[in-house]
Amino acid sequence: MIDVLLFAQLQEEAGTDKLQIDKQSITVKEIKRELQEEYHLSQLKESMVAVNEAYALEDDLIQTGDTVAIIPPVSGG
Amino acid sequence: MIDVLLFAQLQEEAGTDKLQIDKQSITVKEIKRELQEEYHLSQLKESMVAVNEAYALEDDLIQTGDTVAIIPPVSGG
Amino acid sequence: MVDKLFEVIEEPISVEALIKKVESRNAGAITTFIGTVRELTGEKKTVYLEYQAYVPMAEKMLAQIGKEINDKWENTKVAITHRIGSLDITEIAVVIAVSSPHRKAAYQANEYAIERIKQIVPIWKKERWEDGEAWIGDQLGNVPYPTGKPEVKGESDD
Amino acid sequence: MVDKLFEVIEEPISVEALIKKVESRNAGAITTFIGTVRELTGEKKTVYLEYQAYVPMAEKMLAQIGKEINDKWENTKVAITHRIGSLDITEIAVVIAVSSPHRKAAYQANEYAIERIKQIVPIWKKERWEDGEAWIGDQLGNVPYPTGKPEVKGESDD
Repeated sequence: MIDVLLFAQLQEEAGTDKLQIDKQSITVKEIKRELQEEYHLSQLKESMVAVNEAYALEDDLIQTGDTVAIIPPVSGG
Repeated sequence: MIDVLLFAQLQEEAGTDKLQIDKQSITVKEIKRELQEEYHLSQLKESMVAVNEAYALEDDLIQTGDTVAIIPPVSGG
Repeated sequence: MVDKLFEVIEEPISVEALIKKVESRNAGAITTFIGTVRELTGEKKTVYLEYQAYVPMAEKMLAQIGKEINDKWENTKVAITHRIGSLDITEIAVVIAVSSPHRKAAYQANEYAIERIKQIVPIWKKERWEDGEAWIGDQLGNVPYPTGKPEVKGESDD
Repeated sequence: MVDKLFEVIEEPISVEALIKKVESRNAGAITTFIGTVRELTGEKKTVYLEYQAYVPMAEKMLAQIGKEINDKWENTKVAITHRIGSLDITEIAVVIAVSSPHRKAAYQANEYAIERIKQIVPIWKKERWEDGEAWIGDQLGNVPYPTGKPEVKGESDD
């Protein structure tokens, strides 16, 4: 099981701040596609993905037990 | 009578923070020469002169009643 | 209690407290940047802002920015606090404090920090106007950089 | 009592008070510069500093710097306080606060202010070391400019 945290716009679109994806492993690229197809989230193309609180690259592998966060363009400061 | 205020190094050299020059009028350039000759103050070449709290040019005329200040290189901040 | 140099909090930020965190006998200069909620952006009137963060990762990224600064500018000390939740006009959203033996580094490192915050720290702002609201993202479509040098853009909007 | 935006005082400076003076509904950024007494300059160990000012003229020159900034950067607000008398290591000698709608101007204007202070404001510093003391002047032999643009030098010593 992989926890996926959502923030800002994505959180409002999904109606929740956390999804669970029932996979043993999946790449960053694949998880983005899955979120787009299953939940019709916007902004996935321009979003970064963090795995266990560190930015990940498109081909990085996510494992069960990892915490994933979808990071749309930030606007702090 | 023209009051001349001294600060920092110049004040210590002269042993006072204020001199009086008994003139009706004198230029900035002349007052610097006078202070050098009479009081042997250092730093006069690199000092600015303020008349009534505003920087003056070498040829500006100082009149009796004016307050003059000798401003050696500043080091605030 | 050990002072946290990099934090995301819900309470008002004390500028004095941040200054204290970077004080040093070898500092000749301390710069602070205080980001406040501005009423007007172009013609649009903001009523209030709401900030949300991925808190544990945001604090890690702030600490990373601090480390980048220490590597780039010798003998600097850095503290950054970002506030989240609902903020009114003139309230403080972020404070960056940098101390350095020399003033040039204190200015440069401070400006570097705010540019980096706008690139890599997972914090989002929702603007609430009189006639609506929206989460704000980078309008240029840039994505934040996981590592590497920031692309310092020109005049931005806040 | 009306707050003085530009002053020379003998008491400790409150950074918070200066920030308050420049707050504005249209400010998105406030920068502060805090000049502190540093212990080491090269190999030399400072025990304390003493500042002297030609107070009325110094306050006029600080106000002039504020005006120059308002002319150069739109919608900025500026407050500057310089302390005089005897200051220990880490004590604050000067605080400059600048608010602006945009952060770039807040940084630039603030740095402009400290460069100008070092050129035109009649304030002098005496350094007291373990083995002596001296009034500090500009080692390059430059004289302050009564008007005109500052010559912004590179890294200076404080």
